[in-house]
Amino acid sequence: MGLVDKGRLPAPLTKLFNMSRSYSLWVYQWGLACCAIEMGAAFGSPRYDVMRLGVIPLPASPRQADFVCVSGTVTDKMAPAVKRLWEQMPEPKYAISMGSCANCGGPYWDSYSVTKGVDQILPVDIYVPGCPPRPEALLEGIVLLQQRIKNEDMAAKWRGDEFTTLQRTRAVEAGEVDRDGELIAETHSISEDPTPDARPEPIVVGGGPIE
Amino acid sequence: MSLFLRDYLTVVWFGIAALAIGGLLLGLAALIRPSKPSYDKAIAYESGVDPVGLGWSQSQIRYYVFALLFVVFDVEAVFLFPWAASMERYGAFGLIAMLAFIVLLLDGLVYAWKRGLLRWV
Amino acid sequence: MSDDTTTTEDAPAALPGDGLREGIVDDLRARIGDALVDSHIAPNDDVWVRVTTAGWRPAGEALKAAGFTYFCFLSGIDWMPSPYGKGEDDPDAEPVEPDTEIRQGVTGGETRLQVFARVTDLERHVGITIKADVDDDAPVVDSWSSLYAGANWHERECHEMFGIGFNGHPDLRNMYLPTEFEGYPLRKDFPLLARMVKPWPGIVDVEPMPAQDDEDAGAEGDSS
Amino acid sequence: MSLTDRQQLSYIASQAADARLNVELETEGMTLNIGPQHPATHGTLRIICRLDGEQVIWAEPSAGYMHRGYEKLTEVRTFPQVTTLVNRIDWLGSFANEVPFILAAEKLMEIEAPPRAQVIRTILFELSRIANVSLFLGDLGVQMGAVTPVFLAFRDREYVLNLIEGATGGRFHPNFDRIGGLKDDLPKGWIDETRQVVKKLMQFCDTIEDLLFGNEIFQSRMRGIGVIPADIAKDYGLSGPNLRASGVDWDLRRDQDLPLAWDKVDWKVWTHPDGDSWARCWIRLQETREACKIVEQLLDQIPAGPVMTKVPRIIKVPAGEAWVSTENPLGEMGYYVVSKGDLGPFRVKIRSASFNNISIVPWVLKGVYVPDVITILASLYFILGDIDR
Amino acid sequence: MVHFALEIPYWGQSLLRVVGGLVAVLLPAGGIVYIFLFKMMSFMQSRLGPMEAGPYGSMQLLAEVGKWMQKEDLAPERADKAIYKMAPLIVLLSTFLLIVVVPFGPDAYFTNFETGVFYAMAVGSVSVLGILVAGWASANKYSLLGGLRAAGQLIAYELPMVLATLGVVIQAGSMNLNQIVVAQNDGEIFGFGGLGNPFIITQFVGFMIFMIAVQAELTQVPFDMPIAESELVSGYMTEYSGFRFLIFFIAEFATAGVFAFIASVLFLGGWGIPFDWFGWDGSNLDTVDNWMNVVGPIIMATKMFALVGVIMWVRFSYPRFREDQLQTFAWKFLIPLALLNTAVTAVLKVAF
Repeated sequence: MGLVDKGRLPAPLTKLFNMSRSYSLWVYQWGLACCAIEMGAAFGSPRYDVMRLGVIPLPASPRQADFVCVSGTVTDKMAPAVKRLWEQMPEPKYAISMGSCANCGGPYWDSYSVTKGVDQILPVDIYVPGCPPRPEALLEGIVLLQQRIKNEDMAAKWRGDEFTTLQRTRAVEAGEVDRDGELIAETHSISEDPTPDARPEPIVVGGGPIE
Repeated sequence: MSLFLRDYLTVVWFGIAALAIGGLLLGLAALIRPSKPSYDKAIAYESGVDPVGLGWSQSQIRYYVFALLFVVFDVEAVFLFPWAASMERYGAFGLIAMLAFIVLLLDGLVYAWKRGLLRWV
Repeated sequence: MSDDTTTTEDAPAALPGDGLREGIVDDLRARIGDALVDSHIAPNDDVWVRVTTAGWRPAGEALKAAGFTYFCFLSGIDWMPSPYGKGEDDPDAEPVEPDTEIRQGVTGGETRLQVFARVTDLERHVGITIKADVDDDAPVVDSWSSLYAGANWHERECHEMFGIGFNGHPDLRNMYLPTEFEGYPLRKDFPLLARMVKPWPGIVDVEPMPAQDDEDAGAEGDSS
Repeated sequence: MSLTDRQQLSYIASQAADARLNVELETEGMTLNIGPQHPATHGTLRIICRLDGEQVIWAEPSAGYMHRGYEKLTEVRTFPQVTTLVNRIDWLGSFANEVPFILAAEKLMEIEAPPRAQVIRTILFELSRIANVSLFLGDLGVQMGAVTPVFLAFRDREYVLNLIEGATGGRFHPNFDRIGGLKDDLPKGWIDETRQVVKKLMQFCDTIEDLLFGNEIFQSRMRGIGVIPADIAKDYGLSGPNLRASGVDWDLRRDQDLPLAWDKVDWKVWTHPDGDSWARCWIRLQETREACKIVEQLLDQIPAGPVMTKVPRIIKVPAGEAWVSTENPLGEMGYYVVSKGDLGPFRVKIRSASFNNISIVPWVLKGVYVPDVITILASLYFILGDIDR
Repeated sequence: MVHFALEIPYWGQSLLRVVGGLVAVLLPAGGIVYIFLFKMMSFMQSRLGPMEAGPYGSMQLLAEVGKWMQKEDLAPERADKAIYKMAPLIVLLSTFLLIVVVPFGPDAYFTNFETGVFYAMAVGSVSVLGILVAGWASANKYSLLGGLRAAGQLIAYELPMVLATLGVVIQAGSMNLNQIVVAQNDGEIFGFGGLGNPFIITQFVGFMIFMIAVQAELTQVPFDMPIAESELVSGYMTEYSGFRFLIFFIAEFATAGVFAFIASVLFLGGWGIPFDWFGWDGSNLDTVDNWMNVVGPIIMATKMFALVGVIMWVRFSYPRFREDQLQTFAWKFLIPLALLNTAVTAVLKVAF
């Protein structure tokens, strides 16, 4: 069905849903490197206490998470796992890229094993620069994310998304292609929505360039 | 309908109510939520890597012994309840009989204990 | 809570003098004979020995027998100067002729690749660094993994980073990098592609240096 | 290696005992991935277990998900730049990472930091130890389902981070050490503040000992689990509290001569004869207290004078090789620095503690239950950057 | 005394009861999540908890429901889809079936089974069935292990729970929960009836065993191995997302509330206040004033929140057991103790 993503809800209800999404952000407990400790300080330290904002750091499984904070260096070996875990989160989902390493490679910009920026593998909503950013910076990132969610147009969120994986899955269910993606019968038409990418520009905490 | 049966009918109503409220909320959610299926979403979560084998790989669950013990004890505990509810009527005779029963139960437990069946492996 | 623990109150044994380190080298020489090629002692500080490729494992066995039971690390080194430079030179400057001469470090050597390891004697408070040449064409030495269990992972790492093989190692899979990774990153001729594309500005400082007063350095601030 | 098989033997014995019951149940095992993303691996370690029921029959860590190529990168950085990098190896005790590298460089240059710098280095070193281990003590609870200790740990660790930030300007990765001394002197009032914080941290240790170590469930989960005998520990090159928990009395702060200030104060090296998970955690708790004591005593003995010796503006380290290791929060952290007289090192071999500490995992996990995998890993205490570098 | 309930037709009564049941399940669940999970846990950890959504975060629960409504509902490809989707409903069902027997006042009850205790014990374990099914159907190894652990836990803790209630039944001489309430409030301890005879005093051992078993039945720390966040990610819930997860989540706390209701009926005197104070006669419920039907639920809610507070307090403080330690604890300590408790109670009952 998906009344939300089709944009067929009355405006006050959409507003209400946006509000509830912004105040109930379950964050995936997923740390990668140094920044994970600062993220942990933001989540776990009574001084920062991210739960105040309605960010609940309970889920350990991606299936229950609303947003993920990619905190730390993404290596080439880890990248497929990062991508898969991101994919395994249910929609609607958001990503915060925390720290220089996740933004652009950081001090390891010239390393042979580091992915230069997590935005190569998943769409990032908020960049938090720093090495590592202070917990306050992450909190600001979360607040900015909440503001964005409050004014979000859900109908536009997925417009222009890549439809191939989605349709391939449906085609598998319909028995038109086999598991490896080989077409069994030419019955499926791609691209049912020609509108261009409507994904909003990412925000950088504090403005300026992302590193 | 007798009051007795009506009580049990209430249980049925409650069961239906539980399923109805759950189904209603789920249906509402189904109406609202987006659906963006993809391959990776359909793969079982295994810490971000490809799952090894099926989710139902065979493994030894060793507490079937506990299950057997449990069935024995639970059935015997059922016998204790009617006696407990009407203890005063049976008095000392019932007490001694039931104490013997409890001792037998305990004896069974001690036997299982001694045989090492109570060790979780 | 404290009854099930022990502590050592007595101070450590007097720190070893040079006689000890010379004795260690002599002892090792007595045990493995000609396999010990060279040795170097930094007085009161450290000791290096170099053994032949064939003497690598016997040397390890001898050291373990001599009391060096604590395994510290094992790794390799590529003595060839990097053909790519450091990428940190002034981009405007004249390119200097790359240095291609292979010069080994302490205790010398004959080959480009060397393995080296460090083991420690916890009783005598002394550690020793042991090096061995590795043939450039067939970089293989005997494995220490059955001798020091900890060497297992270090040898895997060394194999992955330098392409040095270890005879008798149970499992030389890649440790860090994906299996399909090509090349040996720590060899000097492995290029860092990001640097090729965009050279590091290097030590050329874009900020003007503030005037420095060496005399006052550290005198200010809070002092107890 | 006769003791290597001790656990295996006990496992076989228990198998034989169950064989009487389970003759007819011949089943294949289950392969379970713990990691790379898993709450128990604090980061991206992956442990592949083969399970029989809930018992691990074979386990193999698969590292490298956080391999960032430090050793290669140091070859293309100058000496001062390397400090920035190596800060991030053990990201919880970052100041402690700088010290051995700087000491190695100083050794090659044959200079020594002034006494004031030495003492301040030692103080900051121990503060990073406290910052590191206090988080470990909190995390220990989380690994076993007790959620509250980690919040206390984060709360009290914040004081230490504030101190480090006050002195160095960096909360996490101070990059404060310079070859020949320190970047700056201590700020005004820092010493008094440190005294108070150290008292708070001593209280925190008491709280944790009460709350966690005194808990019967905690003890039953920890005692007798994951026993590592002393000779195995030495063989695998375990270091730090993991080694001392096996009864080996070896602490690089005491047992080697470095230009740092540990010999000026009175403190104890704790060992524990058991070698189990409990011993490892208990040693760490005691070491946090010792670190507090060291800081407290050193605060009274900071000599006057400069914090920097005279070094050239552009540092060229003379050719040579040097090995310096220190007793870091996680264990023995050492740098084997080879210089050829250039601006940067020719080769740096980083001997990090967790790499060796984790290499024992396949041995120690044989025959334990799945929940014990988590406690043993927690008690071995590793940091991914320290394993993978 | 007027049986006003009898004056409305049967369907109306049933509707009223169902609505009452919904309130009795969902209101405590929401209260427990907000008061204990969000606020008490945060205060115990010197934090504040949710503050932004509404004053003091009081709208947080609404936000949660609204959010989970919009979450995508995922099922792994290999999962046994039908059972997978049914599992949360089974857990919810067990909660509703359990609330049926709880009496909230002399006439404010849903049903009045003669074998109320029996029924509660039987239905209480249905939720574990749902958990087992969820773990099995997810086709995920963490879930499978979690589900199996849940089953093992059910086996270990069902017995102590059943045996702990035996003492209460012996003392009250009835399995009817309302009769048990009356027996407590009408009773006297050595001739002193000013406090009634709440069984928590005479059956303290039974109460402790019961609460421990409840803790295990609810899979709360220290018995939360089926979820075991640091071992099995989220255990049987690992694959659940969207509203199905929320149903699990709600059911977990709702069941905590219902079990606390039952515990307060069995051991704390339930809806009653000592009958001596108002001169009510325990043998005839009609003498109890009608306003107890309103005050009773409030008393029950107070006792329930107190007991849930204890459950949650333990949950936020303790580390978790290992599976074999749990079995050992149950079989080698709790069950013999419960049997002994039964025997001693019976002997004393006959002797006095």
